[in-house]
Amino acid sequence: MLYVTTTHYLALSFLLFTIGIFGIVARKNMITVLMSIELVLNSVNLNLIAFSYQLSDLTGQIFSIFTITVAAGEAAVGLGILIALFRLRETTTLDNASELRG
Amino acid sequence: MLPNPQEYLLLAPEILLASAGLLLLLAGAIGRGMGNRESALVSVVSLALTAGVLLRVHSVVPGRLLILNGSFVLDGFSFFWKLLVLTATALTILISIRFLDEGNYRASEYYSLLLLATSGMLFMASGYTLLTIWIGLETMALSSYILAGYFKRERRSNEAALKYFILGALSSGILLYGISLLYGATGTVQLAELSEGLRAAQDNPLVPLGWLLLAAGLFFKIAAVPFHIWTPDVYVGAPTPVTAYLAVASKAASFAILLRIFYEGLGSLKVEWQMIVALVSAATMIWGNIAALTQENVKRMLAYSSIAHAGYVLIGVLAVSQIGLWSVIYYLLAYTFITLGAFGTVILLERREYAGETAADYAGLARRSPFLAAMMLLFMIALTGIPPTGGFVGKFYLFAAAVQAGWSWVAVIGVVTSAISLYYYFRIVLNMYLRDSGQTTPVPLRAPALVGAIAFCALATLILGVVPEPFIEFAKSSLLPLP
Amino acid sequence: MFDWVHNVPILSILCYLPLVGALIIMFGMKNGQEAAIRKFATGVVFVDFLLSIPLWFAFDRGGELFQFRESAPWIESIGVRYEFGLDGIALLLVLLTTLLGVLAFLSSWSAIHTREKEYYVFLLLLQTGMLGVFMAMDFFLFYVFWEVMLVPMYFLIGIWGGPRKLYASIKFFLYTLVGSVLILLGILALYFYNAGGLLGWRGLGNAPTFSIPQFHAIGASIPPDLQIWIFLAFFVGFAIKVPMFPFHTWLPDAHVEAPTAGSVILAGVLLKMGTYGFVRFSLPILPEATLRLLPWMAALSLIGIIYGALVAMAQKDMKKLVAYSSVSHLGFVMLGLFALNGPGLNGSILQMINHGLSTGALFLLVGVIYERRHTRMIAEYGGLSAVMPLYATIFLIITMSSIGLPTLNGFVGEFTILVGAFHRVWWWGLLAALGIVLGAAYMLWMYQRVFFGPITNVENKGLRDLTSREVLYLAPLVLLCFWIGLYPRPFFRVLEKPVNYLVAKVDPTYATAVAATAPSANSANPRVQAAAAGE
Amino acid sequence: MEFLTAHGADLLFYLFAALAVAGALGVVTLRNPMYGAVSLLLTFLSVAALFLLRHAEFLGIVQIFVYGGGIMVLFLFVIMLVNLHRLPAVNLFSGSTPFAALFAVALLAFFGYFIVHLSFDPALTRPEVFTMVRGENLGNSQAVAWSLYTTHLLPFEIASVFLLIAMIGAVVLGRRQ
Amino acid sequence: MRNLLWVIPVLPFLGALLNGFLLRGRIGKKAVAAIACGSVALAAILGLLIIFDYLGSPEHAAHKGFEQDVYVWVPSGPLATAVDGIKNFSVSMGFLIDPLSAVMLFVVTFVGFWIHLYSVGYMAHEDGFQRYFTYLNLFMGAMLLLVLGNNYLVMFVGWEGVGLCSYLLIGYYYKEDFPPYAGRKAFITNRVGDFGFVLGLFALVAQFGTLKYSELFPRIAAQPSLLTGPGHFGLTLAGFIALCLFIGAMGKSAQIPLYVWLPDAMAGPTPVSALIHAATMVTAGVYMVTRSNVIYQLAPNVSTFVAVIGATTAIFAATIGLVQTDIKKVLAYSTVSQLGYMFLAAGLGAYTAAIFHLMTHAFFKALLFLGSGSVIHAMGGEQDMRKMGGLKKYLPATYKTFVIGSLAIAGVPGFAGFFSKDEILHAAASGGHWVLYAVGLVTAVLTAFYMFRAVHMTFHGEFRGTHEQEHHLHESPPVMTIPLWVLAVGAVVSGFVGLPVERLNVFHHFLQPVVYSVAGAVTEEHTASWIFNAILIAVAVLLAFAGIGLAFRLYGGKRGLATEEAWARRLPFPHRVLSNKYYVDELYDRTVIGGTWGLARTLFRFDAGFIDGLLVNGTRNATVAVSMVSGFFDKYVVDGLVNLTATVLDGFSRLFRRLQTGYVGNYALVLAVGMFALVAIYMFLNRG
Repeated sequence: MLYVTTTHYLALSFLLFTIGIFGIVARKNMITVLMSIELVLNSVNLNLIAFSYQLSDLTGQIFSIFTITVAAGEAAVGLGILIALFRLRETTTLDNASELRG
Repeated sequence: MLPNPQEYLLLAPEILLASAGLLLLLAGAIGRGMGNRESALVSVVSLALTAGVLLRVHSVVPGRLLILNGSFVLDGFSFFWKLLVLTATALTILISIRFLDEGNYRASEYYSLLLLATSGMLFMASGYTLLTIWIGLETMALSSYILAGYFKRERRSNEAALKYFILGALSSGILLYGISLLYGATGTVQLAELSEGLRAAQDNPLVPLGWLLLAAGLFFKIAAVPFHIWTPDVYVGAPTPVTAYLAVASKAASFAILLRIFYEGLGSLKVEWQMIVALVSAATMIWGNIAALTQENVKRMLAYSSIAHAGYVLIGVLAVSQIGLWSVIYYLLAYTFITLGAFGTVILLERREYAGETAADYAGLARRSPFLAAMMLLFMIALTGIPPTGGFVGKFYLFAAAVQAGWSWVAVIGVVTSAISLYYYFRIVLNMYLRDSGQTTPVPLRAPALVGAIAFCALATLILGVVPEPFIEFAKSSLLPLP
Repeated sequence: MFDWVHNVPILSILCYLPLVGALIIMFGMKNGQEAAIRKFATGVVFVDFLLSIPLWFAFDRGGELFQFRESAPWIESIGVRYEFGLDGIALLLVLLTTLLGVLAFLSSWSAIHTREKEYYVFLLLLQTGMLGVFMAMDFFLFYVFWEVMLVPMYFLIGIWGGPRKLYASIKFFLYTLVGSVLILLGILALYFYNAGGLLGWRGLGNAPTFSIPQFHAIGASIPPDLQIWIFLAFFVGFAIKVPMFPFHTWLPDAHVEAPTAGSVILAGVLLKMGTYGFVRFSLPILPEATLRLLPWMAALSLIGIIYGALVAMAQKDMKKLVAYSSVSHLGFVMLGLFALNGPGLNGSILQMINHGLSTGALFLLVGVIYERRHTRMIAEYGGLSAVMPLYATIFLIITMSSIGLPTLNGFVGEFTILVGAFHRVWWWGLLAALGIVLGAAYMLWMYQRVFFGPITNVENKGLRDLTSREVLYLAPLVLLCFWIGLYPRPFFRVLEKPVNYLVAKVDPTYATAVAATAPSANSANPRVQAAAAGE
Repeated sequence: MEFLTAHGADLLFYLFAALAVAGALGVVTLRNPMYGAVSLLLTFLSVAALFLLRHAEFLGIVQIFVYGGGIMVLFLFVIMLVNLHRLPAVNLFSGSTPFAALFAVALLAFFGYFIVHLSFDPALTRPEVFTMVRGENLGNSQAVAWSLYTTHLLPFEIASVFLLIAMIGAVVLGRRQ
Repeated sequence: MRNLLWVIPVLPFLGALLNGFLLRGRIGKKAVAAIACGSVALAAILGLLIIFDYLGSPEHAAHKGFEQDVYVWVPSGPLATAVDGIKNFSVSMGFLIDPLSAVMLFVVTFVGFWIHLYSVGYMAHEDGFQRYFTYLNLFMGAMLLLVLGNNYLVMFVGWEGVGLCSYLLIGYYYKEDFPPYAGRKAFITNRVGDFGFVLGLFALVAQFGTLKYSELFPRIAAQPSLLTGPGHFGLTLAGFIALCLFIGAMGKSAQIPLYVWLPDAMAGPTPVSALIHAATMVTAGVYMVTRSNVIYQLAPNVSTFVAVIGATTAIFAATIGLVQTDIKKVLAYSTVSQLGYMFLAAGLGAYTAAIFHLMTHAFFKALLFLGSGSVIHAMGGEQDMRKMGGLKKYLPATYKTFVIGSLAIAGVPGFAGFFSKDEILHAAASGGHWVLYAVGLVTAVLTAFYMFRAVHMTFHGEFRGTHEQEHHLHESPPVMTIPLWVLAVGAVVSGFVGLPVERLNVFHHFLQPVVYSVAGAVTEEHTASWIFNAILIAVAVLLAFAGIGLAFRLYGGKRGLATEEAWARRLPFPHRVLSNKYYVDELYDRTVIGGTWGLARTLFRFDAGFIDGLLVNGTRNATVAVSMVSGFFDKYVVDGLVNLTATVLDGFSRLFRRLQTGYVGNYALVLAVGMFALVAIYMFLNRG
């Protein structure tokens, strides 16, 4: 039980994934939501690395490099959108941006 | 293993397009920058060049060719989608010109982003590992987020970008998580190997979870229920040409990878995903059509309609047959022209004297601009699936595929909902032809590129409906191997 | 003299001439030139009508079942061909369409004053669609025309209709579209059964095709349960169009709101498409299902006959009354079809034509006074005989034709239908004959209230009798009513082959027996005890 | 001590896993985004450590550099930019929080159910793969680099386009006009 | 000559075509009259020539009719008949001349011509002179088709055609309210009868696949088993067909219960009443039953039914006739009564007697109607006998002929009615049907009584009308009185063709070939002694005189009106019942007509409300939650399926829109739940 296997990594990744999704769904502040997205991507990376180790295959590591890259790019664009939002509405609360509905 | 450098030559179309995007960006940054029309011209020309190079590349490639260590495939299937995407982008650019004129935003970045997004789509169409496909997808998605928020001083545009971004990132996370699980189960992300690996890993519980999460991510991109939830808001909020681009090019590219992954990567799970796709397809057709019934905003109505059409196309996907594949191809081809045409008409009516967004704005259009009304009528007829339009032939093939494959119940839902769709499509027609507005001033057809694009779309819609045979022949050469 | 029609693609010419006319009007004529547009459009349909006349003479009564065939590949990959052809049934319906087309156009001259250009364009498009439906010999092609025709009709009702036109037009469109998409599914099932396998059924493995004769040929080999499914799919589609009893509610609205020409074409031709669908597809392709569902079909037809007549009786609006009478009349047609014997089929096909003529004429007639008084309420009239004697006479003739007076067309159709129905199940004939009594009641009651009695409304005092243009478009109908009533033989002659073909399809015992009986034989037949005789 | 040497790596896993979860929880619960960012940093670093435990040395460093150095700084900048005024004292959580919590619990329960059905054989792993390049043991960075520039060169190239777009996007959206 | 048979019906049609269309409104009244009367006269002459030609022909010698199929009319197609297997059922436009048609042809053309002629005078001052003659010619054509057709369908054409003309002519005074109503009533009542008629035809077709007399009757007569099999309603096939045909006859010949239209039909011009509602059209039922005698012979119970209906109608109408004060109504009920007499005969199997009475009746009833027309003409349209009286001196010719007619109908020896009526009573008595015989006798008395009541009230006593009317009283012009005299002669001599002596009964022998002797059928034997005959005759004659005498006693001289009032005073209840014609019209109104109408209105409400109706009034803005719970029963169940669907769709649409909240968090939740749902559904589908 104590002996750490890929299953443990998987469990941790599930946990981070769930927490991340919870954050995206539940939080109002866009900055926190962006951070939660990073949590989700980290959980993916954990998976990839764990499987990579399990399978003795480098692809997982390579893949996670790209994941990190994409995470960075998305963070940049996300923060850009955030700034635009802030300029328009003087707030970072998502609930204010709900004019489009129905 | 180092790839043979000559293989990079085969990437010429993609490289060309990406370089064009970059050049455009640079040109826009130098001095006062390039104007709207010039940028659009350059973009269209580069798209045409890309298409030309693409033709050349495919003429030298025999049948199906895997290059770059199995991460990139050149086949008829990718060829079709690339051409489709290039065409859609070109038309999008044509309908953007006037819109940008009025929006007062820098044009060169806009076109540059469109081109770069399109290059992402080209990679999607040809990608043969999940990694390549995904990174192509992200390329497309990231540009789309930016494009949706491009009119950043407009509250709605910003809101659309924000929603699109957050939900897109979440879905991307889900998709990626699925990929990671599949990787865990098989140790590969290359589709052919994945297919092999899955056959070996029948009982691995990672597999179903993996492909389901992957499917969820793909469904998000094609806006299938319940992952469609972003669509209406984003479509309404985004600048209209961008909406058209999302509804057409982005959706087409997403269908391309959906087919590629499901057929080539998950082929051994066919029986399992067929059922899920059937349910999603049914739900999508029902939800999309019914939700559209009470929409007053035309863009929102078209958004729901595009959701519904994704449901129709899924019918072709789940049939897993020759006719199913070509029906998907044919349908998306027709859908591209119809939808672009419809959005083009909306753009032409937008702003200034016409708001163009609520159905009531169309009242009496037949008197004010018989041309526009006739065009819109044609597009609405086509969307409903009434002959002699491409929409009908496409739907015909889709339902045929379903009936042949034994998915009659999905076909029944399809035909019934498409009959229901008449109600909301024809509400616009009703407003145009059957109602009178007080105004009688004619609508000026000022933007030649826009009008030309609309006319082209209309012509294509008709041709697809009357002489489908050449296009079917083309579609037939663009098939995937069946699982 | 008329042999030349065999050397030209006459059917395509007939079918697309109105389309070409529409395009010319659309692109070549301006909104200001109403008079020219009117004359040009009418000229086009008149030429179309003239061109259709040689068909009648060139049609070889004893020859091939389908004649004037045109065939070209269209969508080869799935076996769709562009095929036109006519059998006797379609020939009659095509002639009816071209004739009523001319009359409808003529009647529009004075009725339509707004957006005339669009009006004539849509009317011409409608003409093309209708002709195509009757001429198509490829199921796919048929379906294309079937749906295409909905759009112009929608506009005709929706733009030039009465007060509730918006509601009526979309109702018409939705109803028929729901029906037609189900037809599409049925077509697909047939297609795949013919070509390969379908669902649990082992298919036939023929070359994929949508050819109607091919479907006829394989009809009998389709397993019964599949036949029933396909039949039901067709049924909903065609029954809505007919309309049969529970699907009829679109009809009164559409009729009442449509402009006169629209009503004429709607009643005269469009409704026939439903019955034509049954004749062309349901019966010959799905004989087993037809036999099994016979009681249900007959029940709906009978309900339609009596229900339609009773509801017609309660109407205050003339057009609505005529509309409901259509429900009743089409009930007769359906009953005759499902009698599945010579007289029943002959009668019901002839009755399709009859209904087109007499109901078309009735709508034209109602249109005449509507133009003068702008009301269709029966109560607004009374005593018109005194001021419009000619009108009253023609109206009377048509009324009599509609209620089936001998020597007029309605009688020949109704009588043969009833003979057939009685022969199939005797109380079908009994109940249907009740409909005739009711028919006389509501038509005559309307006639009396409109034409007899003192003139109570001063506005009616100065009504003008028929103008020569009105006489011009009514006279052909009256003459035809008499022709069919007095000497219907040419029509039966045209129908002989297709009807025998149909009967043999549905009931194979006929096939041998009919072959054994020379057409002229009256007695001295071999005593064939047909299975159906005892029913 | 023997226990520690025998299970040192395992204990470290638990430690960092706990820290990562704690950080993640901090992100989604703390009111002030500044504290949230610090929690996120904690998670990033813990995950980096976990990478190291799985013989992904290069990735661990990249994680620290890119996330800890790049992304975190970006976040902090933006937080400072927009937090000039105190955030209004409104609810942290949106209306869908109860559903979200419920859903999270359900998801966890499902994952728990899923996890117990999984088993991986640790004996199959051959960590030398992560350092071998053409038969030579050159270390993880070289191995990753070799793979990245040969087999996975195409995605790498596309990633450049991607980053270009990200750059344009940040500029386009962030720029004042 | 016989080959011109088809021309006979065409001639009047030509007349109608000329007057009605080609020369409509372009010629004067004289020309109109010439065309109309001329065409009928030509038909009559041609008819006579053809009759004589036929009498000398080999067909007649062989006891067959001469047939002529002009063209194939309705070739309906193959049909599986019960006796011949598959057969092409086809009907020709064909004609037949045989003794029965010959009699009918003569009666129709002869009486018809004189009535045409009379009409020229009668209608001289009416509007629509040309229209009148168009209809009248049309009627003649149709009637000739009826009697000359060689198959049931051609008969039916005439049958319906005369119905139409009757409708038109009853409604001739269309500017008033009542005549059109009466016309419609006649037409629709007839349609009820036709309903039966066509059913009978269908049954024949289903059995034999033909409607031609010459293919049906000889064959049935030779092989009765073809029709003695089971039919419908528990009758034999013959019984079913006979009953159906008789229902048709009931309508056309105004028998109980379908007689109600005939009295109302008097709203038409009087010559029309004479021609259509006395002499020709109404007797078509008798002709049809006689024509179908083979079938009736095979259905004895239906024949009895026919006789009973006939007898009942006879006495029933006669009683009503007792109290009528409208001179035409008296004659109308008298006609109904006499038609009942004919059916009594036909039902008893005395077909020749029925036709004999038909013929004599045609003469004297036409005469009576024309006479009454002359009176009405003179009175300026007045029809109420209470306002007449003493017209004898003003209208001598009319008076004389009217009395002759009355004597004939009363059965006074030497006049036509005596012979024909006697033959019928004889048939009843010799067959042992004493009840029917008694009814016949009573009817005869009543007939004699009410006819002479009418004579007295009209012509005797003193004038009771206004001075103005009296001032205008004058005898009709010769164009009207000549037909009266001609018909009066007919009313006397036409009886002598059927003397009540076996050997001398020319008429009986002449018609005999038409009455088939059916193999195995029981036929009534007329083998009574001459004493028996003499007694019967004596009783009948005595009673006829009794009736006449009673009428004189009560209404003679100036007593007329007083008696009339005393009637109502002393016997209020019977008088009221009879005056109101037994309330049959009211009964029909309340039951059949009212019922149909109620049903029609209800169905329409159903149509407009249930099957249709919503979309407009539906709960547009109600949410599905509300409409599902509260609105479900009272709204959806009432409003109907189509709109239910529409409402549900609409509601769902709004629900879906409501789910689109606009909050990103919610959307993310939907995505996450959707992901979870995919997995859950997958697991559910692949469970176990």
